Amino acid sequence: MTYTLNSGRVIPQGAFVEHKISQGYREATSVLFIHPMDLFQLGIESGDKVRVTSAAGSVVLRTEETETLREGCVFIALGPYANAITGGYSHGTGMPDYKAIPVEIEPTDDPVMTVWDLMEEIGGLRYDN
Amino acid sequence: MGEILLKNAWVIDPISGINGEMMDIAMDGGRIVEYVSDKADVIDAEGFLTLPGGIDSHTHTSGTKVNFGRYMSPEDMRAGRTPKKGAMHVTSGYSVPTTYGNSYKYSALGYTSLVEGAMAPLEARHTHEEFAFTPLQDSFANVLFDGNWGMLGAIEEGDIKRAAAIIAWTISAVKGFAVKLTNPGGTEAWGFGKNVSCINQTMPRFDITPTEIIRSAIEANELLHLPHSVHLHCNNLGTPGNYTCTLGTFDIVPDLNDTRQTLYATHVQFHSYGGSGWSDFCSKSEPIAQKVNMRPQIVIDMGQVMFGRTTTMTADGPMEFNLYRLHHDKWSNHDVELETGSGIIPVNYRKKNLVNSIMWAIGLELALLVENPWQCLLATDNPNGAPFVKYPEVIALLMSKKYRDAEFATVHQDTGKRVPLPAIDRELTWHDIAVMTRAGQARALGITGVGKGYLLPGAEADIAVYPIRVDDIDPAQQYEEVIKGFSQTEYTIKRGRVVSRRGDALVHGENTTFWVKPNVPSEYDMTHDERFKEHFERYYSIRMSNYPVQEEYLHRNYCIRTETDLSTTHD
Amino acid sequence: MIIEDVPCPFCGCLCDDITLTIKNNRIVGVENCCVLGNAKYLSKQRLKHPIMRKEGKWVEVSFDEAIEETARILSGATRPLLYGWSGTYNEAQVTAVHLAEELGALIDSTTSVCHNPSILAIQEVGHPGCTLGQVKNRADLVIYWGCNPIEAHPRHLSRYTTYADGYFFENTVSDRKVVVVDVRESETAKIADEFIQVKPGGDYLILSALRAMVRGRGDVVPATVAGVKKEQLQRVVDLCQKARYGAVFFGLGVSMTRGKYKNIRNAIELVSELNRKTKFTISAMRGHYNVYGFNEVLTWMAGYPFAVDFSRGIAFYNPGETTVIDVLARKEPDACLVVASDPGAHFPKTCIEHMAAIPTIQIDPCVNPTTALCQVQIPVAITGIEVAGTAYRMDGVPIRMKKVVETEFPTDKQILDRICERVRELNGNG
Amino acid sequence: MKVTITLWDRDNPLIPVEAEMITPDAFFSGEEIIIAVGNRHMRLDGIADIHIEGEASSAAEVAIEIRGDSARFKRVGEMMTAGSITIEGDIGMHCGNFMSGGSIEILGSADGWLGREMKGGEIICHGDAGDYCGAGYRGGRKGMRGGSIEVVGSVGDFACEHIAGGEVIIRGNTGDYPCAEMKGGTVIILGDCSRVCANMSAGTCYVYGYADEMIPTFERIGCVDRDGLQLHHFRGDVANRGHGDLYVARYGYLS
Repeated sequence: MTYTLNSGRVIPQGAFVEHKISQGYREATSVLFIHPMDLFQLGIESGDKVRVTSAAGSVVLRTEETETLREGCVFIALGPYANAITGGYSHGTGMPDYKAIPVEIEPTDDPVMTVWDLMEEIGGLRYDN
Repeated sequence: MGEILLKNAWVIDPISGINGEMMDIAMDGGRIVEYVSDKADVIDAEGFLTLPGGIDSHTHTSGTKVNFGRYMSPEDMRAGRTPKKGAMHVTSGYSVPTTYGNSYKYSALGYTSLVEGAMAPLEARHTHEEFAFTPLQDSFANVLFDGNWGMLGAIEEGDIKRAAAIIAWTISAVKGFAVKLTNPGGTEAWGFGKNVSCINQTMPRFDITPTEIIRSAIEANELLHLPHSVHLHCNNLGTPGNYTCTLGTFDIVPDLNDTRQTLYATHVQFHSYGGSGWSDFCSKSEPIAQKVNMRPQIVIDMGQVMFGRTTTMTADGPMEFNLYRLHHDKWSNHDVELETGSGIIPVNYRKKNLVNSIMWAIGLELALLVENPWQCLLATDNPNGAPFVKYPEVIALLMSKKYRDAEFATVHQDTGKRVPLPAIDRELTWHDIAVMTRAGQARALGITGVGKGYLLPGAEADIAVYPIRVDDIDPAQQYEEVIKGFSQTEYTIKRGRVVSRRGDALVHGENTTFWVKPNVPSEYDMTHDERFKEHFERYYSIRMSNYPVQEEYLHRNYCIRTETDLSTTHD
Repeated sequence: MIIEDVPCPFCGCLCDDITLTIKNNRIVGVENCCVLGNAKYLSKQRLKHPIMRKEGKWVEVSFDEAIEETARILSGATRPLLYGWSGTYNEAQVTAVHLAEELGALIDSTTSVCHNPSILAIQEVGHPGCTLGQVKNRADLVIYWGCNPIEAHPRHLSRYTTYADGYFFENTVSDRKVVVVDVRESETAKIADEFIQVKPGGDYLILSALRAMVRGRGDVVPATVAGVKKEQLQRVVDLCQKARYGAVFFGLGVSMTRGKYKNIRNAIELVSELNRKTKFTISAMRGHYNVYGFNEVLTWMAGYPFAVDFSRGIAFYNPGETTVIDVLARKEPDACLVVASDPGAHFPKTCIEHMAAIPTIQIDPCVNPTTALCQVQIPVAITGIEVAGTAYRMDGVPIRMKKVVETEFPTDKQILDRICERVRELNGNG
Repeated sequence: MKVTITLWDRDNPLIPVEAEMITPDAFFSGEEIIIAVGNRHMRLDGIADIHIEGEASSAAEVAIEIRGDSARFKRVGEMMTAGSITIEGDIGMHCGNFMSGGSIEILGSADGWLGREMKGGEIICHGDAGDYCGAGYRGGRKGMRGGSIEVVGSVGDFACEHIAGGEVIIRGNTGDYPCAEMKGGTVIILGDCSRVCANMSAGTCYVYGYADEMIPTFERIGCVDRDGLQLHHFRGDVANRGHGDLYVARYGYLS
C-alpha cells in the first residue's frame, strides 16, 4: 500500500547537527514514525526494519510507532535517510518535495546503512581519520 | 587624497556668498585649502558650473525597510541592472537600487552626502552595514523616536530632561545623527491596528497627544544642542484635507535656535492636501507656503512626486495600510517593538490619474511659493515621490515655466481646476537651485561646522562639476539642456578625490558616517538608570547590552559631540 | 570566566541571553540555552587540518595548497556554483557575493531549501510582519502553522510568545490563545487551544476557505476541507476576529508541501484580510541562525535574497532556474564551493550525486556528510564562538555574534578573501 | 531570408546556453550574434554552423530553423517582433519571452517558462511544455498578456500563472495550479488538471477533463453546454473577491 511520507526537524536530529557522522545522528534520522495500525497491517512490530521506496529511490529504516500521525501517514527526521527517497524535481520553484512524498513500505531484514555508506553509494569518499 | 587643483571652475557657493565666479579650487588631504604646490594634479573644469557636493537631507537608501523594498520587488530589481565594469560592481534596481547602485547613481548626479530619513534604533546595525556599501557618499541617519516607549513615558510624566536623556542615550547607542518623528503617536497606535487622527488626539497607550510629543521632542532636541533640528513627518500623511493638520503642527513650533530652524518638516507635498475626500481632492500649497513664509523657524522639503513606477516606504505603518487598501498591490509592514513601525508598497504615479497629477503640481508649487529657497529644499523623499534619478527633471521644472506648461498640458485635464500651478510664473535661478540641493541642506542639517555645503578653505573637498556653461544657456527656454547637464557630472569629487566621471564611478571609495554624542551628566546617563534598564530587559526582545551599535560597524566615522543643558543645577 | 548575553549561533531565534563559562579557553558551562544550542557550544568534533583527495585517498595539506587548489578549480569553471552561507556571518557573506561576481558564478543559500517559497510569496504580495518583541508584548492569539517550535526552535514560546512576559498581559499564559495547524500531532500541537489536523498538502485549500469565511462568504465553502470540518474552521475564524493582536508563525510544513509558495501567499493574504478587522502579523520560522542575514546581504548587494546567477555579468534571479536544487538536478555546475552548510545531509540524492561527480570544495569547521562529496575541505573558526560578526534574527533584527574563545583557525572571511584575491589574479584582474 | 542554425555537439552538453539573440529581428539587422555558454560569452558561429539563404526586407521575412541539440538553449526568440523560428528538437527555458509578433514552432518539447510575459504572436509546441508555460516573472505582476500558445502534449505546474491576456490551449493535462492568480485572457485545458484557477480575479478557463482538488472557494453558478459537453460554471475566487469564470466538465474536492 502507498503511504504519505513527511519529513521535519526533531530535537535529537537537531542536537546531533554538529555530529552527523555519529551513531546518535544516525539513530535520530533513520527512524520511521508510523501509526500502530499501519504496523499491524504490515505484520511487524515497532522497532522492526522496513524498506521505504519512492520514485526517487529506496532506503532501509527502523520503525517506531506513534499515534500522533494519521493512519497512512509516516514521518522521518530530515537528513540523509529522508533524502535518499526525495526527488530533485522542484516544480520550477527551487524547493523539492520534502513533504507528502508517496512511498511504498515493506518489511525487510536488510541493514540500516551508515551515513558514510549512503555517501559512498552515490560516489563519495568517507573521511574517518 | 593628495593635492589637486581644480582650475577654471564657475562657482556658485551660497554659504560663502559666491554667486557665479570663475575660480581655482585647491584641495589637499581631503579638504579645501588656500594653496597647493606645483606637484598637484590639475583638473580643468573648463568654466563649467561648479557647486559644493550635493546633499540629500531626506532619502531612503539604507536599512531594514529599504532592503525589504528590494527583497520584495524582483520586478523592480530587473528594471535597472548594470554589469561589473572597472571599479563598479554589479548593480540592480530602478526605484530601490542596490547599495552600490544608489551610490554610483547619486555620485553621477554630484551627490556626496546622504541622510537616511528613518532608522529604527533596534535595527540600526543594518543601516550601518549598508552605509559601508554606499562608498561614494557620507552618511547620516535620522533615528526614529515617534513610538519610543522610554521617551513617550518621560513626556507623559512631564519630564523633558528625562526624554532628552533617553534620546541622547539612544541616538549615541545606535550611532545616529538626528531625531526623527514619523506620524508621532500614530505608529505606536498602529501596534494594535489604530492610528491618531491629528495632533490633538490622545494616543491609546500613553496619555499624551502628538502635539505634546512634537513640542517635547523639539525642547529635548534643543536641550541636547543637536546639530539638526527635530525632523518631522507630520501626522495624516496622504489624506485629503490634511493641510489643516499640517498648519496646526507648524503653529505649535517654537523658535528656539538662532543658527537654524527648530523644525524640519519633510516631504510636505504629501501633507498639503485639501478636500474632504478623493472626489474633491485639491492642492493647499498656498496656505502651507504662506505659513512657512511667516515662520522662519521652519524648513521644509518638497517631497516632489514625478510620474512613473516607484516604491513607497515609510515608518508610517497605518498610512501604508490605507494606501494598500487603495491600490490592492503588495503590502509589507514591519512594526518594531517599543519604537516604531514601517510599511512598503509599490506605486505607479500616472498622468492619467487626477490625484497623482495634483500631487505632482503641489510639490512644485511649494518650491515656487516658499519665498526663501533656504526654507524649501529639493527632495522627492526618494523613492516615495520618485526615485532620486528624477532630480534633474525637478530642477528643470523649477527653472522653466515653459517646461512646466508643456508638462501640465499632458497631465489629467481636470488638474487645472484643483491647483494654482499654471498661474505661478516664478522661475528659480541657478543660485536658488544651489541652495535647495546643497547649501540649504548643510545649514538645515547643522553640518556646515564639519565642513559640509561650501567651498572655502577648511571645507571638505566635496565638489560637483556639471557640464553646464551658465552663460551659454537660458534655463527658462533650454530646459532639456538643464536636465542633461544635471544628469551626469563632468567630475564628482569626494573628500579631495575624483570618484565619478561622466557617469562612471572610478574608485571603490570609503564613506564617513557622521553621528552625534551628547555629553550627558551622569545622573542623566541611561546606561546606569535602573528604571530604564529594568523596563528594557523586560519588554524588549534583545538584551540591553546587545543593543548599542558596536564600533566595528562604523569603519570611517566622525562623532559630533555636543554639550547639553541637562545638569540639575542649571534650573 | 563568565560571559553574559551571548547570542546563540544555532537557530533563527538567535537568543542573545546565553551565559557561558570559559575555562582554559574552553566552554565548560552553558546557561539559558536550549538543548540544540547547548550541543553546539559543547561540541568537540572538528576537522583539524585542510584535507584534499589525492589518488582516491584523503591527505592533509596546507591552507596555502587548499586555497590555491580552490581558486584554480573555481576560476577554471564555466558554471561554478557557490552554496551555503547560512552558518556564517554577514561580513564573510559579503566576500562571497564579490567572489560570485568575479567568477560569473551562481550563488545560492540554504534558503533555497527552507523558506524560498516564503520569499517568492512575499515577492507577490508583500509581508505584514513585525519584530518578535511586538508579538511578545501584544499578541493574544498565536497561530503556529506547519511548524513545531518546541522541537525546532525550543525557546520560541518562552522568549517571544506563549510563555513570554508581555506588557499588555496580566497572565501571560492564560491570556493568550494558541492555534496549531499540522499534519501530525506534534509536541507543539499538544499545548494548543485548537489543533487543526490537516491532510498532507491541504494547507492551501484551508487557507482559501478561511479567507472566504473572514469575508463573510462561508456559504461557498464545502462541509469539510482537506480533512477539517467547516465548524472547526469557523471557530478559528471567530478566534482570529476576536483577537486584539494575532500573530501567525509558519514553517516548512507550509513551504515544502504541495503548492509551495502559493500556500504562503494564501496565508499572507489571509493576514492582510484580517488586518481590515483587527491587527495581525505573519512571520517565517527561519532555521539557521543567519539564514536571514545572507538574504539581506545578497539583497543589498545584488538585489535579490537568494539564487542569483552572475554568469552574464549582471545579477539574474529566477528560482526554479537559478536555484541550487534545480541546477544540480539538471547537472549544470562544473565546480562547486560549499560554505557553512551541509548539502550532503540535506539535499535529495540526485543532487548530491552530481556534487560528488564534479570538483566540490567545502569550507566548514566540521567533518560532515558533505565531506565525502568533496575534493578539498578547509576547516575554519566557528562563528559566534571563535569569531565575531553580524547575524540576522528570523524577524530581521541584526545582532552582533560574539567571540568567546581564542582559536588558531582562520575565519570564513579570511579564507574567502584569499580565494577571491587569488581568483582575481588568475582572471587577470589582480 | 532563411537562416539554418545547425548546433554542433558540445563537450559538456549540460551547460546551459543563453541565446536571446536568436531572433528574426537580430538576423535581419545583421548584428553579430553573441551567446553565453555558462559564464563564457562567444559568437554563435563558435558552436554552430549558420547557413543563410536569400534576403529579407523586414524581420517578418526572416525564417530561422534550429537543428541539433537545443534542449539547453534558453531565451530563443526573446523579444521577437516578427518572422518565424522553427525548432526541430527540444528547446530550453524561456523560449519566446516577451515576444510580441511572429511565430515559433517547436517540434519537440519545451522547458519551463515557454512564452513568459508574451504580448503577441503565436507559439505552437508539438511535445510537452515545462512549468510556468505562459506565466510571468517573479514578483507577480502580469503573465502572458496577448498572443497565443498551443501545447499539443501536457504542461507542468503553474501554467499560465498571472495570465492577463491572450489565449492558451493545452491539449494534454496540466500539473498543479494552472491559471493561479489569473487576471484575464482565456485558457482551455482539454485534459485533466488539479487546483485550477486558485485565487483568480478575472479571465476565463475551460477544463474539458477532470479538475481534481478544486479550490473550495468558487461559487457554483450553473451549467452550460459547450462543444457538446455539459460544463459546470463556477465563479471566483471568492477568497480573492474575484469574478473570473471557470468551466469544468468533471471535478472533485479534497474533503
